[in-house]
Amino acid sequence: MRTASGGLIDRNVPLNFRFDGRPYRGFAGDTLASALIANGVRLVGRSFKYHRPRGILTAGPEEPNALVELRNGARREPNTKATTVELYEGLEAASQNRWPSLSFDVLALNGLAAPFLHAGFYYKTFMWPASFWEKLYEPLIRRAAGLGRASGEPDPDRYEKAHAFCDVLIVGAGPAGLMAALAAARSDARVILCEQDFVLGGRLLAEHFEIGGKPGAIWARGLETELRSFPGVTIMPRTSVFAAYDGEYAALERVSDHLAMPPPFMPRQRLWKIVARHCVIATGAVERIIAFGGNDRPGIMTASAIRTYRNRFGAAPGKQAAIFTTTDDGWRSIADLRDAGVRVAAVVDPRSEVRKDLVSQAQSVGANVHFGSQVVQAHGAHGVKRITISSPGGAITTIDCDLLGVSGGWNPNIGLTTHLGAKPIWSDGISAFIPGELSRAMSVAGAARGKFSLRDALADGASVGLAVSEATGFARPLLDVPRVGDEDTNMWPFWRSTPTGKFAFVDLQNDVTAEDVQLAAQEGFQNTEHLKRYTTLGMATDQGKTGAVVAQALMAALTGTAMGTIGVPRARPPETPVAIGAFAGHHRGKSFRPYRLTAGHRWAEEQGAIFTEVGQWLRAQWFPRASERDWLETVSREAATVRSAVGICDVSTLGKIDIQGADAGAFLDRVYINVFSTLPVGKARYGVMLREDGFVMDDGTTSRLADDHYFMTTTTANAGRVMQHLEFCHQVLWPDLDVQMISATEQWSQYAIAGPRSRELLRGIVDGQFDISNAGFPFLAAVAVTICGGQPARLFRISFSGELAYELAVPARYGDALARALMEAGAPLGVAPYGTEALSVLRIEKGHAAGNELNGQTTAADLGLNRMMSTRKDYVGRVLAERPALADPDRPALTGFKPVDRKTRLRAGAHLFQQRAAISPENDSGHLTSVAFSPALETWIGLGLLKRGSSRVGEIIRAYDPVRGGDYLLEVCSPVFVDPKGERLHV
Amino acid sequence: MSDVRLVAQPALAEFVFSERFGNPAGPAGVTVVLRHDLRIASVIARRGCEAELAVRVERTFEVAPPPGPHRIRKGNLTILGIGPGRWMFLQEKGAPEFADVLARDLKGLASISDHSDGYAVFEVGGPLARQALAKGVAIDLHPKSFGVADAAVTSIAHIGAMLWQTDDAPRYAIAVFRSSAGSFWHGLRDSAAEFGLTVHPG
Amino acid sequence: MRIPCPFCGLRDAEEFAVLGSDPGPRPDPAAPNALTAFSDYVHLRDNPAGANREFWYHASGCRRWLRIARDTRTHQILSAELAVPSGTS
Amino acid sequence: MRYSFLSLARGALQGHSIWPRVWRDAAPKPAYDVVIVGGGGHGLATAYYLAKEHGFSNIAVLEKGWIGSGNAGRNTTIIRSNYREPGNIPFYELSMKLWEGLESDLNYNTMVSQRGVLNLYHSDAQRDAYARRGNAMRIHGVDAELLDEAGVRSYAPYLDFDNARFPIRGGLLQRRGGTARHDAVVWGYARGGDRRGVDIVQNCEVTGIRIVRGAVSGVETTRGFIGARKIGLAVAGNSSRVAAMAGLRLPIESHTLQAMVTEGIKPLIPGVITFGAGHFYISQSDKGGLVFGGDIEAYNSYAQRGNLPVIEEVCEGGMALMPMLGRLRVLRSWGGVCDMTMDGSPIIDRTPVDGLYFNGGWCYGGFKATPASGWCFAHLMATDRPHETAAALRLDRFATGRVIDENGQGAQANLH
Ligand SMILES: Cc1cc2nc3c(=O)[nH]c(=O)nc-3n(C[C@H](O)[C@H](O)[C@H](O)COP(=O)(O)OP(=O)(O)OC[C@H]3O[C@@H](n4cnc5c(N)ncnc54)[C@H](O)[C@@H]3O)c2cc1C
Ligand SMILES: NC(=O)c1ccc[n+]([C@@H]2O[C@H](COP(=O)([O-])OP(=O)(O)OC[C@H]3O[C@@H](n4cnc5c(N)ncnc54)[C@H](O)[C@@H]3O)[C@@H](O)[C@H]2O)c1
Ligand SMILES: Cc1cc2nc3c(=O)[nH]c(=O)nc-3n(C[C@H](O)[C@H](O)[C@H](O)COP(=O)(O)O)c2cc1C
Ligand SMILES: [Zn+2]
Repeated sequence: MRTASGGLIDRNVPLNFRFDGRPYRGFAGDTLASALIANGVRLVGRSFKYHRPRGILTAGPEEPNALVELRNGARREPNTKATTVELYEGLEAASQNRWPSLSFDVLALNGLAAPFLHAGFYYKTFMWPASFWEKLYEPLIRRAAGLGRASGEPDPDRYEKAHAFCDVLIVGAGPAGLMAALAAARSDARVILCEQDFVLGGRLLAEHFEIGGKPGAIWARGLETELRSFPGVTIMPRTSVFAAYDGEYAALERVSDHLAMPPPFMPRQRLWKIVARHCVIATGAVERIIAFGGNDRPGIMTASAIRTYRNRFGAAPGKQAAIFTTTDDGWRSIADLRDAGVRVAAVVDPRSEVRKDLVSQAQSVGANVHFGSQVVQAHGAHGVKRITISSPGGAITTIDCDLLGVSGGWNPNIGLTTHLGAKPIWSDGISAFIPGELSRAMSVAGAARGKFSLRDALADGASVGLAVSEATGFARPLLDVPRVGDEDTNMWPFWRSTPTGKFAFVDLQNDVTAEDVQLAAQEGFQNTEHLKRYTTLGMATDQGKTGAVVAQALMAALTGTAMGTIGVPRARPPETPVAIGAFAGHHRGKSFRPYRLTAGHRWAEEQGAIFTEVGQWLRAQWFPRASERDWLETVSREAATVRSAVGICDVSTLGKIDIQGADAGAFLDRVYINVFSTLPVGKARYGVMLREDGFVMDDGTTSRLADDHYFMTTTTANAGRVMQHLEFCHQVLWPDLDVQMISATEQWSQYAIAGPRSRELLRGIVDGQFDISNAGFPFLAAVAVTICGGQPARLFRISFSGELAYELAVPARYGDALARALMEAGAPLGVAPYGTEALSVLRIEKGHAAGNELNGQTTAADLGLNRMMSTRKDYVGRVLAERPALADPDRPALTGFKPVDRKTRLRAGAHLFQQRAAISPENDSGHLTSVAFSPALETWIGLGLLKRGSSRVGEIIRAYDPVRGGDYLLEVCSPVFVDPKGERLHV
Repeated sequence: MSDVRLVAQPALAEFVFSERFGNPAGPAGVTVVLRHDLRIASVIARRGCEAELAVRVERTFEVAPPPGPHRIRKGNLTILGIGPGRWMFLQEKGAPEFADVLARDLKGLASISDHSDGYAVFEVGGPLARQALAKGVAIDLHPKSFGVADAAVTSIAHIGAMLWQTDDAPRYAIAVFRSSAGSFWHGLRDSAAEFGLTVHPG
Repeated sequence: MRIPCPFCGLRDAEEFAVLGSDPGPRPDPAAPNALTAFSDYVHLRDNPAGANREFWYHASGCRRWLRIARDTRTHQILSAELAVPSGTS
Repeated sequence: MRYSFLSLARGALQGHSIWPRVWRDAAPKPAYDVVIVGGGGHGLATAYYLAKEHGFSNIAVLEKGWIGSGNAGRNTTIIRSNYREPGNIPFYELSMKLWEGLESDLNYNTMVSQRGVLNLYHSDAQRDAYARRGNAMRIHGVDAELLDEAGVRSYAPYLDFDNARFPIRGGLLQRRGGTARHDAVVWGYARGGDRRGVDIVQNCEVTGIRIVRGAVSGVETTRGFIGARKIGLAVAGNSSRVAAMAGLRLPIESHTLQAMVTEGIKPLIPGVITFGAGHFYISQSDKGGLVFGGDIEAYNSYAQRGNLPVIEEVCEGGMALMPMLGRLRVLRSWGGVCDMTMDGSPIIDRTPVDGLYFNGGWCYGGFKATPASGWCFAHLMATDRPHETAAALRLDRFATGRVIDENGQGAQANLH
């Protein structure tokens, strides 16, 4: 119920929302959980295994129970913790993991079958018959398991990533974090303060503490104002720091989650990568539960959550309460409940006494005080109605209540301190794990390291803040720690009631009970990690923040070991769950990876090109014409045009590396298998490079532009890797050489002009003073020219197609214009643009190796290039190319193939067998690497790697392609199908 | 011989620019100018020639090449340190012969390559420029750690880039490979959308 | 991870390509045991749990190869230097 | 105690007091015939098969922490035999067959779920490479189907077909591939070995290997010296460190592989899907979490944790492929130390030291190999001859050049 007054909500701003279709009203400043409580809603969800009714346990991200499906349609967010959802107008949420409805859930029957469904039951059954697993058992389990439902639709919202840098990062804006921030800010450091909540203050918002005479929340607001006055301070509310990585922290800013929908131009969430010279973890602590029968019933809450709902949200979670506490601060709830008009029926404390004033306060509100007592069972199907307590001497009492506050002690929030590997240590003083040894760049302050009282938290925050300022090189500023009253932090470790009763949960969401822990111990799953993996303890969406340590304590008792000796639970990023979309940012859909476009891209588009992805590049694959039936017709036409007239192809994507220096030639000799130092100026040469392990790495044409200047081309796919390799060879292997290199891929726009009429075409482009006649500019010539009336360009007479051909390069700004000029000049000659597919047809007809053959597993000899391997020099890969398996004459070698039935279509990837050999692994003798329909031969042709291929020309072999139903005969032939003597190159 | 004259196309010519993107309210938080007037050449010292090269550059341009990841400007010349013994020389309103002239001037001491066509250069300013850039740039642009005397070669949302600050407004220049200009622009546009963005195609 | 590039300063590891462990000097290709020596050089690694000598390439930066010593248990960088000291390239 | 519906019912009635320890908490004896170092899936499977198939009875598995604490306890549970190289296929197919009978063999439900593994392709070249691979599988008697785009659309309609940077053109599907419950595999083998007398010794780290005149005599451990006639190393990510105790250098580097799991959700993704244009693969656990991962960290590491860029890259791949994942939350991420070889394929072989056998180099893919690895390693240790399906997984293949490089990346461990 909503209390008449109080809280930090804005009662002037009512907000309407729906839960399971029913309308409710809350206020600005509410969370979904507080608004539900204010509306008297207790049943919120169903548990994972037994589908038990569940309510709201906590008021923060540690919540195990109150999971809902938030929003609708494509924006549906399953498993959303109602305790972290900021209420907004029109919010819609639904309960999950129940069918047909929240109050009547068929699978609640699982609860009856609980004796069968103990931890790990599935490992012991469902084994027979084997095929029933996938068909029957597993689908049943999968449907019953899981929690909420994904939308199944593309996420319509945008996500962003951003980088931030600071001297001091402070995580958590409770009293400790605020003081640390103030210290750092006053020392002039650049500070970032991240707070996951939408209001700063931490527990100050939830308690009725006073600081320096002001209510804690007001003090926090004042401090926030002061912090904002420093230009070097950035305050980030709604931002969870969720991971510590090497050298950076990751944080999630929930930019628009408190709105029905992100505003225009705003992302839903933003992933921050924060580089901080120092980090202060001031993340507070989480109150934990106690194991007793029925401790999961709606209406059972942590005592601190009750205070939060009362003090921060003006919401009373019940009418008649009982408190089960083993801490002094649990007693403090009494006053808050009284203020909220909730009757406190009883306080149950397993300790034998507490401070007098706590007792008298309890008595003053009429509560019965039960020392040395324990709650052993909570009753009530859809919410607690009664509890049974056992008192010294075995007396059993029953108490009516619709609200039970539980305080089992506090767990410091140390997750972030462990991400980089620091092991937490057990503190007997506070009966909790505290941070272990940390890196020098991280400190912990306040409740996060067990400084639980407000006074301690403030003082600790201040002193850590000051120390950090100094450590990061700033002057120590003046700082007073505000005065506050003392606060009780006494507690007694108490983990479970005796008898523990049925359904005494240690993991509420995953339905792990004290009995399961017992069973795990009995079966040998005693190590903390075995316990976890066997029972699923701590693996739910709350990561066991309120209960796992209880189970570990039970296990320690069962095995007679001290806490922490049989394993310390390991927290892992993210500290609180983070949407996959946020990690991806804008890198999705078409923006998944950047794309690269050549300067001629728009021209190609205008020509109707169909593009294909080659690495990040988009390359024109072919240029269909309206009259053409399919791509094959188009590609055949393009290839035929090159063989009969002239075609132009954008080859700008090839890697280009400018290599200069006195030793450039010597350097190339060491990276290529063949010799380049003897290449005359003005000439180009085809080169092959190996990896040091002797396999082919890449190939390409390199030209000599001057004595000390070479220009290398690489394949498109390997451009980056080759550049890196060359730099390695130079900087690491041979730093003595005078050679400089830099990528020039982007500077040049380069077109192949290929076909018998290519010279004629060029004659219309290249300026008249340049002799490009066959004699004046022979095959493999490479020179600087001018074109179109003085435009500098580079002309290479090289050919991939086997025709008379050139490549012409211009500075990229002229790339578009050059394509158009070439087309214009070629129009009378029947020019056509051709794409990568025709390029591939032409090169297959010529038996040139390309990507499918340069697959990282082939040697130069496999590709028939062994004659290029110089024996007069050392080069990368030479030695290991001599390894026995690489030098084996039986290796598959590059071979040509034609179908025996000329109409058969070949497909790359088919394996090759002797004609009459059985299909078996031993007889597998190679595969087809590349195929094409050859317009020149009017049949499909292929290249492939066939064992001893070169000596088998004329043999009929079998191509076997079962994944596409192919099985046909091939004739082995030379890989050069067209113009085997290469005469056309020289015309 | 052809009577066709080749007409230059700036990088990004394929993108249609409107004046204003993103949030239409109020003055734009981010302004972008595309620079097409820059001539760019890499200068890599020949082996063992760094000192002599510095002298020659200073004699020729009245400014020494900065030894670290720095930027220096003199007249219409900007020099960016992009690696040990490696610089990018940029000339505003430069002539096509820039690289050739450099090569002549520095002959024997450095290897020069022309990159005037290899980059698209974005100048990003406006009151919220730094906030917008923080969404992609992984280096600290706070005045305490980056200023007009600095240069960086880095990667911005998977795209390689050279970055320098042109004035204390602050305005930044970002050079990305020409082929990636479109992707870079899309990222920049999205990053600046919440602040409002105006573009001058330069 | 942040890599202290001697030229560029502290940079995100994403800007780098890492080759793996430093295999030591390239063997003499003319030595009689060259085949074994090269095979070991290319394939065998100490792979220590602790300080490891590695090659990193500042691919999206100054394009220098760095020799880096790094603790493989903590990822702490112990030292970073250019493969070729400045001024000799 | 045999596990069955009946025993489960009996347990339910008797308050579970009937369930004994799944394996004994053995203290080490002074000496064994065989000592297996490493209580991961492979070590435990080896011990199990040595006992069951080769009649050894005096075996210990020494584990430095708790069994399954290594990669066996942290992998993404994918099992498949869709390899391309003849050195790999028979081995992984043996494993697949053993998976298919594992539960009845072990009397333990390891939840082998043959839900299908689909590898997507996005270009013609990739299609051809997958065709080559699928054909190689079929030639070895392994199931493989090459789907075209329409086939993928009907198999997995929730993928992004229409707005993709790298459009999906098809995929290679192995229907017999799938997943298995990783921890259960460890526990099942442990239980099976234990019942045949294998001593499983936890918290027993091997710190030295004692070699006398070129032959092993035992291991130094944190629980004292333990004699052994034969020693089998199955320490996965720690291979180099343990092998170094015998003076061996390996063609291995250790790299972290990270994986992630989302909060549990109702069934969404039925099979296993691998993106072909980025590093991302995914399946859904029976508990409901989407389990996914991608590439290894490029740098050497023993830290069992990784960094943010790989997580981002993986999620980028996920969003590119399945934009419906956007609002699902990563619940936990973790890392494991992978023993990456220089050709990306594993090693099961003798070593130059007499009595010392090596099993490792599993890279990020050795979970699927667990049964066959145990089977073949046991065979090798028992007979001193390689098992026929593992004959190519030799240590000297790098020197001879008979490398098994599925992707042609060459001798750089972090590229495989
Ligand atoms: C995140 C991730 C995802 C993966 N996903 C898949 C997948 O989907 N499919 C797949 O097939 N594979 C996958 N793998 C790989 C697979 O998990 C491993 O290859 C496989 O588990 C290795 O074999 P193992 O089980 O024996 O190793 P481990 O479980 O690592 O066993 C080695 C054991 O040796 C112990 N040990 C080490 N040193 C010593 C010593 N000195 N003394 C005593 N004991 C020692 C370790 O503690 C460890 O328990 C993945 C790996 C990771 C990290
Ligand atoms: N009496 C007791 O036994 C006891 C025990 C524990 C805490 N307390 C009270 O708790 C307070 C301790 O002060 P404190 O400042 O240490 O803790 P706090 O709980 O007041 O503040 C911690 C803040 O950190 C935020 N936070 C936590 N994890 C975060 C993350 N990953 N990213 C961003 N923000 C995160 C929380 O939302 C919270 O606002 C005192 O008021 C004290 O009275 C008392
Ligand atoms: C297949 C699989 C499913 C997992 N599912 C969950 C899960 O639902 N919840 C969870 O907290 N962790 C889950 N984990 C992660 C484990 O909690 C743990 O992080 C992992 O086994 C590595 O152990 P470590 O983090 O202790 O190093 C899963 C791990 C695997 C391999
Ligand atoms: Zn650098």
